[in-house]
Amino acid sequence: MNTYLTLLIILPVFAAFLMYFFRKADNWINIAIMSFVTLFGTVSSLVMLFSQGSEVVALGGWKPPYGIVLVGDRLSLIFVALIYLITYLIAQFGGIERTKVNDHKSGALFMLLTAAAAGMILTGDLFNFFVFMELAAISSYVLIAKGGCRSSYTGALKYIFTGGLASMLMLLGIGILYNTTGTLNIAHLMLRIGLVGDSLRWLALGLVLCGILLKMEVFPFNLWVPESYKGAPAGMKIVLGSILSTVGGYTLIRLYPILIQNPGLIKMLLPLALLSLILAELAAYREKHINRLLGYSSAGQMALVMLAILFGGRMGIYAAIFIVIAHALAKAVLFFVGAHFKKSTDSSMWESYRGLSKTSPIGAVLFTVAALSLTGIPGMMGFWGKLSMIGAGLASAKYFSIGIILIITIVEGVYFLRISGTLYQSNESDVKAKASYLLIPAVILVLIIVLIGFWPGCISKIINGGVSAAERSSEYAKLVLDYLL
Amino acid sequence: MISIGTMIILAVVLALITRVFLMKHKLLSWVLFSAYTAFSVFVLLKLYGNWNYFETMNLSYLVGRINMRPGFMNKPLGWFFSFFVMAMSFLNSFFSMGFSKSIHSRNIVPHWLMILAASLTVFFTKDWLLFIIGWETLGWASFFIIMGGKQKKYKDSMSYYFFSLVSGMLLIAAVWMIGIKFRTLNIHTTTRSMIILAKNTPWQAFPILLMLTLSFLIKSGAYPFHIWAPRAHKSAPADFSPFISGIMIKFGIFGLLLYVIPIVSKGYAGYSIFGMPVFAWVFSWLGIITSAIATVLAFSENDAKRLMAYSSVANAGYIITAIFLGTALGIKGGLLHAFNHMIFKAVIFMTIAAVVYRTGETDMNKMGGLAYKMPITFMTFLLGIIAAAGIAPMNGFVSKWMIYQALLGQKHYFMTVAMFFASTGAFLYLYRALHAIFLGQIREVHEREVKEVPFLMQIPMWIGMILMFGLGVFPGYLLRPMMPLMKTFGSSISESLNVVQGSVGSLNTLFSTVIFILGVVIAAAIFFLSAKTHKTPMMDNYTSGEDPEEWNVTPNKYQFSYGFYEPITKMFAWALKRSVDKAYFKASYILKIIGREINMIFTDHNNWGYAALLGLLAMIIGGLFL
Amino acid sequence: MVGLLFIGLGRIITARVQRRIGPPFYQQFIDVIKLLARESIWHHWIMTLGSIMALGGLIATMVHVPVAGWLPYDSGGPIFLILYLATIGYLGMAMGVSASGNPNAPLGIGRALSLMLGYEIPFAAILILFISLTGSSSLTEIAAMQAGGFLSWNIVKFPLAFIAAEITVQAMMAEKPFDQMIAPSEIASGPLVELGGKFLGLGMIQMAVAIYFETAIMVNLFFGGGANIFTFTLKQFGVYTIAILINSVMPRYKIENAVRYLWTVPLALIIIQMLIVFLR
Amino acid sequence: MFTILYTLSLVLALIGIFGMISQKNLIKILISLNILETGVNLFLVTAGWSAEANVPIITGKLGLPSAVNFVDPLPQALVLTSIVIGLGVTTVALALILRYYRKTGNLTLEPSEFQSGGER
Repeated sequence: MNTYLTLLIILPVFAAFLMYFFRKADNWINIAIMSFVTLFGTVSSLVMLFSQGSEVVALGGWKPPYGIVLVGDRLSLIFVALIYLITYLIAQFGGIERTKVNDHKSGALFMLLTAAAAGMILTGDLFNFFVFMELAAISSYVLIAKGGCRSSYTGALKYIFTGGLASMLMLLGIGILYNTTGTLNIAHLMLRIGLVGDSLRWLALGLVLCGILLKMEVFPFNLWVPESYKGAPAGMKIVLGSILSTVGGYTLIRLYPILIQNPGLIKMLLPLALLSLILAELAAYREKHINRLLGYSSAGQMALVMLAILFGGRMGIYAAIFIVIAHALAKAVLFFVGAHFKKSTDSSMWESYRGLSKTSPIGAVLFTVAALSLTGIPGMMGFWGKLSMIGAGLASAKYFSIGIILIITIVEGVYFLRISGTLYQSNESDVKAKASYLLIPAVILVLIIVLIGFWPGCISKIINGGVSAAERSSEYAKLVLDYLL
Repeated sequence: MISIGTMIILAVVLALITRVFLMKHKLLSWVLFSAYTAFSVFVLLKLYGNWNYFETMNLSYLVGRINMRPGFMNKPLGWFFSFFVMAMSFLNSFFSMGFSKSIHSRNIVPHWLMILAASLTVFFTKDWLLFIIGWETLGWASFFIIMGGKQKKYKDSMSYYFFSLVSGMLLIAAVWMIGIKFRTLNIHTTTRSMIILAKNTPWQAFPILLMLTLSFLIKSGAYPFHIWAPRAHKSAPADFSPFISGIMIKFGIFGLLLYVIPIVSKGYAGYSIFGMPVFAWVFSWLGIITSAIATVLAFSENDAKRLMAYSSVANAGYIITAIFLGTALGIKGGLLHAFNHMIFKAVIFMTIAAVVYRTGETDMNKMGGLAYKMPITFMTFLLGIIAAAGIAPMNGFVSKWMIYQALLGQKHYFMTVAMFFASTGAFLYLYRALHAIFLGQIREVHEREVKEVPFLMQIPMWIGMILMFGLGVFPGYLLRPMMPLMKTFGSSISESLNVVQGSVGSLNTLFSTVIFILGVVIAAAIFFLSAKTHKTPMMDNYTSGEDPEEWNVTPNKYQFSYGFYEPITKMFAWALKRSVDKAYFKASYILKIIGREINMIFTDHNNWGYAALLGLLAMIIGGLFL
Repeated sequence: MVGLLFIGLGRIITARVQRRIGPPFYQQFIDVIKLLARESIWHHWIMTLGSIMALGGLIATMVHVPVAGWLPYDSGGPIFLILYLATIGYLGMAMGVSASGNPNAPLGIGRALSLMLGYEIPFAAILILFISLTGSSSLTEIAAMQAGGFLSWNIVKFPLAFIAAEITVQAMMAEKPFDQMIAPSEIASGPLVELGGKFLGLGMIQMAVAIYFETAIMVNLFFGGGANIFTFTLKQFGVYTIAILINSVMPRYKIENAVRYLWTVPLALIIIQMLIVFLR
Repeated sequence: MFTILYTLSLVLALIGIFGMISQKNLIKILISLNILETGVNLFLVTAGWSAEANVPIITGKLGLPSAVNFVDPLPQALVLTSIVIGLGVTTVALALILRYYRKTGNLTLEPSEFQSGGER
């Protein structure tokens, strides 16, 4: 089974190069290649997740503390499965480009991005993480710019500069960590981080977190968010909202054992996350452009995830994982449906979607369900995340944060249902529904959301496994370092 | 026996079916709705008396470390509320069937079924989790019904949804605090634990109780959260307004009775004032203030539905006051009033819906004289407002009398006076509605076009009339089945059919009604034994033989409706000027401004954001030297 | 009957105060009988319904007020029932005249109801004072409390409350300065404007009944009820005389001023009275 | 010596950061990014460097006492990767700036961009 874990990263890269050879051929070959690769990824990661759970591959035969390892434990496999599922849906149904589906250039970049995202999740090495992050970043810069309109370039440039700055800071942090602990292996780092002096640890971790916070779209690093979400092509929006932020969330969850050893850092991050939450959601409250609004909402949701992690404890991690997954699924639905709406009405202002429920009743329902899920309304998946999150906050006696979260949830609920309400208002002008194939993946994802919403028991075992893997540093370290020892 | 869980799932499945397959067949979906509610009433009737009934579902929820299986318990309180929900929905469905042909949104049936499922969940659940689920489902489901696809109604429905969200959030926070404290989310066991907690460490129990109370008060439209009520009622489809007013406002009352009242009355160990816990005292006053303010607001209201909504808020105020008294009589009076209010207010809103059905109008200044064309509707409305104003011999009187008795029994004299104000005020604005809609001059358009509603829509009105009068004469028919319910609140008086016991007196409803009827008979005898009458058209008499047309005067101009209580409104102008509504509007406006400024941070060429970044860096580097 | 007699006598008193002779005391009976015998016009059955409901409600109210401790059945003179049964009478009247279609009628009713909002509050406060003292909402018991001579009457024990009650009853009986609802010069007798023939006859009977039981309540509250029906009626007449005397010399308030007055002066008096009672 | 190297590289990085924040011109921002990158890379190399240590190439003379006193080769590998990545980023950024210039005709991110988003 070892090869599967490697294949999860190698195959997309291979596919990316393969596509080059089919550049003269029809697009369907590209779609077939991408679909096959991503479907394979989804299935194999799910199989691994359900069969044995944990898997460690040491690349090149180097023993773990020295070489690069790929770790597929109960936590990372969940996320790999998740991102592969979403990339599969994008590849099969969405298309990278909004209009012409999948030309080979975007396809190759998309595959690279997939590989990089999977790599970021699977890798057990901090520097390797940085490399994958840059890989993902470069391909996403290009993909955002593929949108071709003015805000695509603006967004991509802002993303490049913010991203470049953040990743350089992260590299600096990695350097300091390596200098002080002598290791880059995350598991090893968990054990040895205590050896570093307080202030240096603060500096190093703070710098490393810069890179992760960029992916999580947390406040000072999320200035690129509105423009990029607005300008990116439809498929890339989903990647930004559902994959890259998910990966960021995963990394923060993974680093939780390290974070928890730094109460000072947590104290610093808590106001940052709250500020990010407030700013993002209030900005969204006012926003009229649907994609920018969804971008703001992503930033807000990721701030929630960060808060849940900072609340800590089993329940906090549980909430974080749940919210990340729920957000990834729901945001993908929203972008799929949003692209469908955009195609139908040729407008991105949500106020012009009035009366769309008559044209595309299913789309309206899907949008509503996903929006309610993000708000955390019962019956949808997001509810359980929010519920656990509030529980975690109250258990750790962070009453102020909980108050803010509750108020912000109300704001969030209002602006999401405002859009849903607009969809259901009657309107005389009749628009034709176009690109209804975009609704197929949305239906699949909504079914998952509602299934889990009504019966969270069906995945709570898996997520609890992930929680155990994330919460106890000993478990992760033992898994990685006992290998071959 | 069909289990409660099955009933809930059935409702959800029916909702899906009607949403997906029966969008085009409105009448058929209403028939399905009607059948479902009838069936539920039947099931519930079989459940009555079976107070040990218990069921768990084969699902398991893991919340935090609490692994729970959702389950349902049959308790008298929940039974009564859900029975009324189902029965009122059943009655309403006849009305809606008649309504369905006209312009009517197709989304009502599925969402209403969702509401029914949610209300069954709320009323029967044994743990807080399902309670929250049901509670929040109510919010969005009714949002879509109230909006009904109309752009102009969107703001009103949003205000409802906003308050519903606030309530839900408060509920979640409170429930979690309970859950963390007691490691279980079972409603009935945590009640006991909370009583003990409140006795031992009141300051730990206090915030939880406060949050729960606020959450429930928001749903029952208490001041200062009342502003959703008139807006939601006004915008809701005419046949859904009875449900909002009759049922939705009572969810808060249910919550209070379920959890807050037992704990406050049994376990409160804090300060007391006038022999009453401060906590309960404050909220009793809040109830009275709610009803007084709603009354004042109703004086100057020109929209029939908004006026009745304010009336509902005022009645919710009485109920809140009564149940917070905590005495057996108070709770009994409050509960009885809640049930009576369900009946009479639903009936009143049905008559308004009938008027809307025929005229398409809710502005009272544009109506008048409809009684001459719609006698049945008029009679129903008349009996309804008699009940709503708490006038003998209708059912509203009995419960209001009990609330007065409870207040006097606890020596809350100021509250009694305030309630007198609200009650007399109710008579004022209800009469104004009666006059402006049904009496006075009929408009020419209405004279030509309006006629009585079809028989199908009359059925619930007839039943409502019978219920209002019957329960006014024999309140025992409702009080007797309520005995097991009252036993849970520590009262075990056996009720007689027509005598109600109060704290400073008793009331024999049968005799007083008989005497009233005798009085009417005497009056009628005097009337009919005296000389004959002959009928003349209305305009003939007081225009003294002149032809009004010559003076360019139409009957419309002879309808006195606008500014009916202007003197009173003038008196309260100082209060109306600073209304809570304005505060809310201002807050939302400020929120929008803030949102715009924040948008600027993100979209302006981002010096702001880089400055923040620099700040973050400074913090990180500064940490190095700390 | 007694009420009609009162009105007749009241007209004489008013006339005497205004230095006229006035009609004979049985004039009111003659009027009623004459009106009932007339053929009258009507517009709609709701008018009939309203008139009958009004008289029926007021008669039912009257039956519940104990007269010299005597009641047709053992209801004990329940105050709340009396208040709310009286309301149905007013509602009936209001409905009947509304259905007459004359805009002056609802105008008068609107004024009447506004005034009602004014006087119900001090009146409720007075009732609460007595209920708190006796621990019972029964008029019979309140009257029985005052047994034992002139000095134990409530008028002596609670003079402030009596003054307040007198002002309130003045408003209740729609006598000046609280006769805005009738205001013949402004709105042509208000509610009664469109009534003629037997409707007006019924209206007069209603007024008589109302005056009767309102004075009866006062007697029960403040004058210790009565040993027999004769003294009781005499006391009622005393109450009515005071009202008429005030009526005959007073001008009329504006409606909002009236309500404001009722909410300040009588209410303040009662609150002072309550403080005196409870603090003693 | 170490302190000087560390400080200088960090100063270089800070200059880069300052340039990124203060400059409006896209090319200048990119240059600042490159300066930052150079600073960080220098820092990493310094971390692995040691004055007394040997080149980490295993030659035939394994008997040397300095066999354990190699310079840490890992940072050099890291820096190599980092430089490559930096090159990629710079290329992509330059291409984007070119596109942006062709589209809009200027080299600064104008705030006028968001005004297309409805009333404000």
